[in-house]
Amino acid sequence: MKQLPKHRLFWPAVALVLLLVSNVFFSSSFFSIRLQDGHLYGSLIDILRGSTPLVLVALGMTMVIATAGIDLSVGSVIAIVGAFACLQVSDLSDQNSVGGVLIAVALAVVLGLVLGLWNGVLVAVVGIQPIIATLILLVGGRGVAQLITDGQIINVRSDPYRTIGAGYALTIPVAVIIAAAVVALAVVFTRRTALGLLIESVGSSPTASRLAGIQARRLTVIVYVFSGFCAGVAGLIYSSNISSADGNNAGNLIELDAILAVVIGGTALTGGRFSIAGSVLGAVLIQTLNITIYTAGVPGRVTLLFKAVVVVALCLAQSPAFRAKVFRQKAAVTA
Amino acid sequence: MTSVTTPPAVERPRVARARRYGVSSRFVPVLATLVLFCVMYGIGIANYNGFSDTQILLNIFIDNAHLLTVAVGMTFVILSGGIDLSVGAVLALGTVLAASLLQAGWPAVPVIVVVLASGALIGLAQGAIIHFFEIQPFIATLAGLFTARGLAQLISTKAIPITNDFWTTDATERIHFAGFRLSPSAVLALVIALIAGLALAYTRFGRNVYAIGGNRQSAALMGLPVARTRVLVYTLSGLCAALGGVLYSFETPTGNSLTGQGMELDAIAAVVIGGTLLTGGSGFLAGTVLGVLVLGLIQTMITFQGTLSSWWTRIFIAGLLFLFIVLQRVATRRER
Amino acid sequence: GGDSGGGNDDGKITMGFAQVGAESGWRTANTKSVQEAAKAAGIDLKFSDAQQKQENQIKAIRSYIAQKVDVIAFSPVIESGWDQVLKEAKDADIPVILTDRAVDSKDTSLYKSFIGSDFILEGKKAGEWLVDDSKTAKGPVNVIQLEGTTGSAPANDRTSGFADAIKADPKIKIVASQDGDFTRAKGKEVMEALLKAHPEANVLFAQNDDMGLGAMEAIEAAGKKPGVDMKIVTIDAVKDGMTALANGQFNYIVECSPLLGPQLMDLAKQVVDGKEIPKRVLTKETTFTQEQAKTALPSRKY
Amino acid sequence: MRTEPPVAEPILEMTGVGKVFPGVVALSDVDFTLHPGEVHALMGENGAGKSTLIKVLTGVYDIDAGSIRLGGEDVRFTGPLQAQRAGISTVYQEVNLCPNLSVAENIFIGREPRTLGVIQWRRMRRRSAELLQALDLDLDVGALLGSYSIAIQQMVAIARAVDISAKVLILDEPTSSLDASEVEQLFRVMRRLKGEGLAIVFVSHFLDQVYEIADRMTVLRNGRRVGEYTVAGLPQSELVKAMIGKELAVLEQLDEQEKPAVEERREPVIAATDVGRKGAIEPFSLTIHRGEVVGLAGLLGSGRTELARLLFGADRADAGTFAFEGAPVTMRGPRTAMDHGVAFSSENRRTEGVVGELSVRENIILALQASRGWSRPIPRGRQDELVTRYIEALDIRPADPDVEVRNLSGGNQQKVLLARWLITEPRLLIVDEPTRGIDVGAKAEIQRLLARLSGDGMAVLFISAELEEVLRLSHTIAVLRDRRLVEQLENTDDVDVDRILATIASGVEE
Ligand SMILES: Nc1ncnc2c1ncn2[C@@H]1O[C@H](COP(=O)(O)OP(=O)(O)OP(=O)(O)O)[C@@H](O)[C@H]1O
Ligand SMILES: Nc1ncnc2c1ncn2[C@@H]1O[C@H](COP(=O)(O)OP(=O)(O)OP(=O)(O)O)[C@@H](O)[C@H]1O
Ligand SMILES: [Mg+2]
Ligand SMILES: [Mg+2]
Repeated sequence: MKQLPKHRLFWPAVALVLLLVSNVFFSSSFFSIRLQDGHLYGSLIDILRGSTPLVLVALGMTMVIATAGIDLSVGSVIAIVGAFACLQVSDLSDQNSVGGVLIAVALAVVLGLVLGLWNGVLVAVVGIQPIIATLILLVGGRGVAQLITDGQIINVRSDPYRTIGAGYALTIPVAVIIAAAVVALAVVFTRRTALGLLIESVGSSPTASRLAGIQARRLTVIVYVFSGFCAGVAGLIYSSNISSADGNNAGNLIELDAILAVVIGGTALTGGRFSIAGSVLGAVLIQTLNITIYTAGVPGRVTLLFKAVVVVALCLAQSPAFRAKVFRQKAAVTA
Repeated sequence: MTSVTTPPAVERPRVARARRYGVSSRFVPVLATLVLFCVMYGIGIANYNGFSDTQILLNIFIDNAHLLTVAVGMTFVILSGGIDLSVGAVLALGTVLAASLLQAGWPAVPVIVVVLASGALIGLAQGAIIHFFEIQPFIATLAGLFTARGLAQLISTKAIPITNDFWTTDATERIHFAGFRLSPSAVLALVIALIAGLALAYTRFGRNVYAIGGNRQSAALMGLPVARTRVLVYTLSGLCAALGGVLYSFETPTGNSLTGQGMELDAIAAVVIGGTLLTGGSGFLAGTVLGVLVLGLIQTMITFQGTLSSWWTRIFIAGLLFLFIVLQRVATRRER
Repeated sequence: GGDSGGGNDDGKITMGFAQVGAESGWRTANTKSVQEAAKAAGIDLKFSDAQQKQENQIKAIRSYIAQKVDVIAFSPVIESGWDQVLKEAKDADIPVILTDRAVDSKDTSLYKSFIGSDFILEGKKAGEWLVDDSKTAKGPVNVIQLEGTTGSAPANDRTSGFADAIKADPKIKIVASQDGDFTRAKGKEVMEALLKAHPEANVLFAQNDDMGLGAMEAIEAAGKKPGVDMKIVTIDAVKDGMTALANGQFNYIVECSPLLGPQLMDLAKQVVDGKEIPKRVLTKETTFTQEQAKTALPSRKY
Repeated sequence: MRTEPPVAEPILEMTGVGKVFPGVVALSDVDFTLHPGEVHALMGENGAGKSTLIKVLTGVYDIDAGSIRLGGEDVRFTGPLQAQRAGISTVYQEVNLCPNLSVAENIFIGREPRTLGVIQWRRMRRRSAELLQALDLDLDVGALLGSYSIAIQQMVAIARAVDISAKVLILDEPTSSLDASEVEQLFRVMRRLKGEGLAIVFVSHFLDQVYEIADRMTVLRNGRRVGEYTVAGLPQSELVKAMIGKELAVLEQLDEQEKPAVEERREPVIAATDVGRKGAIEPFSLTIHRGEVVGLAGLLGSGRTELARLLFGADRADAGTFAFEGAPVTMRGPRTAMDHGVAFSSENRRTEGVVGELSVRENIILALQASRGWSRPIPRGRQDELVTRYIEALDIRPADPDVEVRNLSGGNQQKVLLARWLITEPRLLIVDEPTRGIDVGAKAEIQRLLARLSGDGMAVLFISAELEEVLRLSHTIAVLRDRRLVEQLENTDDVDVDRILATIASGVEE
């Protein structure tokens, strides 16, 4: 029991619960979930559904960060993929044709992979520092997205496409199912195979890993491709949710939230050990924080301060050094 | 058991002299940046009317005095192996604070002092949190970003115009020489860069920054004042950002909580383009100055181009950045 | 004066136009209008995009001065802080025309004219419609307001204009007001949360169409009928917004027209010819009800 | 040469020192006394707590129990900086310098010569060159430290500490990768400092060295003090017994131990022809056969490590060809070598060897897993079996496969690294300083292991600064000098240390 607070996900979990509970003061029906038009409806569902793009992006980011990299371009990838998919769908003679939408979605996902590959090659093959390598796509990608949309917001009126981000299957939001599936896939791939171990090794010591025969270059490319994939799927969900693609604003600044989620989840930016569960928790936590800000009616001008306070408090609570220094929890280590 | 082997009587060869990278190897990235900058400048001259005017070059300094100042602070942070995301927000806070104090009727000097002090204070707080509570710099300074911008918005969400005489006259008076113009801010920024460069090369503090960036544990075991240096580095960055805010408000006499969004990335990009490694411990301030010049040059070329739509502007910037970085990388590449 | 030379000697007017960015469909329409009008008027346009940064805009203007254009036009990112660079333009004898947003310089000789909309007035018009519409309402009128990006001029002005207007009727109350960042996604997300926190709300005031459109989806998802269960007032009148209005999903739109290109080119020609021009030109704007939208929609350009 | 135990007041007294890490009691009730003008050896097996004692003393770790008196006053340092200011300078076990700074700076950083606060680079470079001269090192002091081999870095660290030392000088395994002549240089300096009244703490697993330089020793076992002895009063066998807690038969056998007969060399495992790399090593040709142990001999910086790295593909050769088992192969990197059964344990275990953040288990299976590819994970059962086997075989302590490797003592990390390569069952094992920092017992164990493996047909390329060790194990000895392979000797009875040293010195080519 005493060990519980030492678990690295203990404090984020506490923060999540606190935030959720605090909402009740502003919205008495916060925890109520009812069935409406044949699907679940309630604030908790909103949070889950609303957090899916961030969960996905944070998932890809986790892998990238585990290799001691960083991917700043995720927001732009979201914009590009969303724009591309919407353009394809809007060009369909029948926007409601499931086949046409599926093809558009598949192409868009491939585009996400390609963008990830671009980053991966710049980092692993050309050898550019990740932050700068992905900065190129961050800057240029949004231009590409706007090029695709011609600076306009592309609207689609396609029910199959709308289903991805705003639809429900078996009363559950489709977006949540997709995100859960990708997360599960990532867990299986990293923990049931040796991928996770090799990534962690490359992240904590690239030289030692190379000399142990790990093909760091290939792995690095793979994680960036995966990040591109995650951002691409997030882009689909994002644009489908509002049935339109906004090249300029889609996914703007999401990279910061994603990195924040990863760090809150216990993965260090210096690479090495990573925790997928932690990142998911972190992403949901951030979304909950946003929703809490709306629900509690925190005025726009103090929103940032509010966020700052929560982030600092959470990081300090998580920091063993802080607890040791401030609460003098010294000794008592004899296990 | 025999005692330890003694060397034979023959003259023992000395330890082989190590292969050297050559003195200049450390300067290769900076030199590459310089050469590429010149090439790019040449391309500009060849393609655009009026580009060869030296004033264009000076304008880059005038336009980017604040960015240069911010990037100087960032150089210290990155050299020490950290990162500071809060600079853009601190700069914005600086402008808002200055504007609101001036609006309240404060005279110029105390306002500048207060602004600089508050920037330094934010930096100090970040440094302390990062070092003593072992919070990752990225996150601590992200929280710093939220805080600084939040404070700026708390002071005023509306832009506050600055009408103070010092701001509108003295500080913005152009310095004329040989037919060219330079702003006092630009001169100040260059002086600061020079001082910072010298401090990095010729003071203990500067060398400690490099050592800590190279290997923090080792630096601590070597008995270097790691805590003091790290905290100071962030304090300095906060100070530079606030000063950047003051310089910025000279050029655009207004306090606006939305200024400087994304400036942290510009500053980081400038530092890294200048050949400094983000992992810390390697790089020069001269590189940072070059990095700022490169970014400014890209911007200038775009305005000269003048036919780019909004999105092509972005793609063009990214393209130039890409070309530049890849060429720089190829130029400095060493085989394993 | 027009004799300050020009980038080229073919007698064509050269105009440097420093746009804010391409942050919305509205802005893109604005850019297009300027570009097309310039072509039509035979003006050589140097266009630059500031990516929503004042510093970039200043750089662009400075570079136009260096390139010795005949006239400079720009939409200021924010109102203040332009004196220095405008002074430089004045020193170089290059006339400046402001578009879309004003600057707050004390020295009004720094620019020749301002052409654009009045954000406060837009907020006011929205509020006035609501006051008018609420006359018949029995119960309280509970408004959710989706603001634009915190700190931006339109957000500030529309908020205050709206607040001013609804003071006239004590029945009208703003129950929640949140930053929706002028985007659809944010508008939807914020509205989802606010609908649950404030089930009593029956009016939405969105400070642009996009947020209104996003919020509309949230309202539908909550099982309410936009335009009926929840009245929606917005500003801008972009095509998607007008369509929603015509469909009865929105109730009222205050137009904020981006199409000021032709007016701008006229002014530019006059000013280069050395003619006196008015200090302030308002864009031709109107408001739309559902009925008006239906008739206006087919001829809308953007 | 040996002095009597000094009669003066102790300069340093540690009493009842205790230190606990989560799950491990590293030190418990340890007393340690140090007198001015003595060299005091700290002895113990890997993981006995020597380094921890030093780190507790210098404030790297908080002390959990006990007290420290320096010069008669109670002290408790909060970090190496304070310790340094109080007159204690330390060379920690792993090289702890900054590779991104020049050699001169590494010696002087934190105390650079200054005028009016401005660092005098020229003076600094001159003085560091002088300091290194005293250690018989002729380096380019302006070059980056990271461009030098680990052994030279160690010498630089020593030069720094020696120059700083005021009252107490602590050397934690300073000689682990030095060769005999460097050790002799170091000892010369130590004797001089001792003569000047300095107190020196010396840690080494080379018993010979301890007996040569030390006056007294304190023996630790499992974090407890076994006792304090004068060197004269404790024969080596007794010392080993004190350290290990039992007689060590192996040690006596070691000298007589027969290497497997030099067998017929029919099957070459690897053949390198005219392989070289500019600036690192001149083109050389070397063939290693099944069951053969080839030892590399040479001085510091003679290019042994560089040669080994080329054979493994760690560095790209810019000349020459490779053939594995007779078939020519293009070397593309470590993976090519590994695919042909080559294993390489680097001398620089901290940055090129173990992955500190990973557990012992993960570190051990890392290379095997890498060569299987990520899609074929080693089943947990098999992992357990392999890991347990080697933890036992190499006596890795603590014997817990799930501790992070960075929390292991230096010697135990080295064992983990060896285990990593042994489980890949290589056809050629390249070991660069495999016994670095390993205690007497384990060293003997490792040597026996290597001998047995070669007997089973494995080829070994063995690099060690300790020539005796090379001689004892190798069938063939390749001598390097100035980054050139100058001679390959058959290790027959008439080859001895002096003969090799003479070859190195003269560089005769055949
Ligand atoms: N930071 C740490 N965290 C946890 N355990 C540690 C840590 N440092 C050392 N230990 C443990 O403390 C014990 C003593 O280690 P120490 O490094 O002092 O050994 P040593 O005597 O120096 O050995 P060697 O000869 O191998 O260097 C070992 O069991 C080691 O695993
Ligand atoms: N990465 C490098 N860059 C530059 N020079 C290097 C590098 N690695 C080694 N050297 C130098 O090359 C020479 C050969 O070094 P190497 O490590 O092969 O020597 P060695 O015989 O193994 O000696 P040691 O006992 O020092 O390891 C040395 O002078 C060393 O300083
Ligand atoms: Mg040790
Ligand atoms: Mg070596």
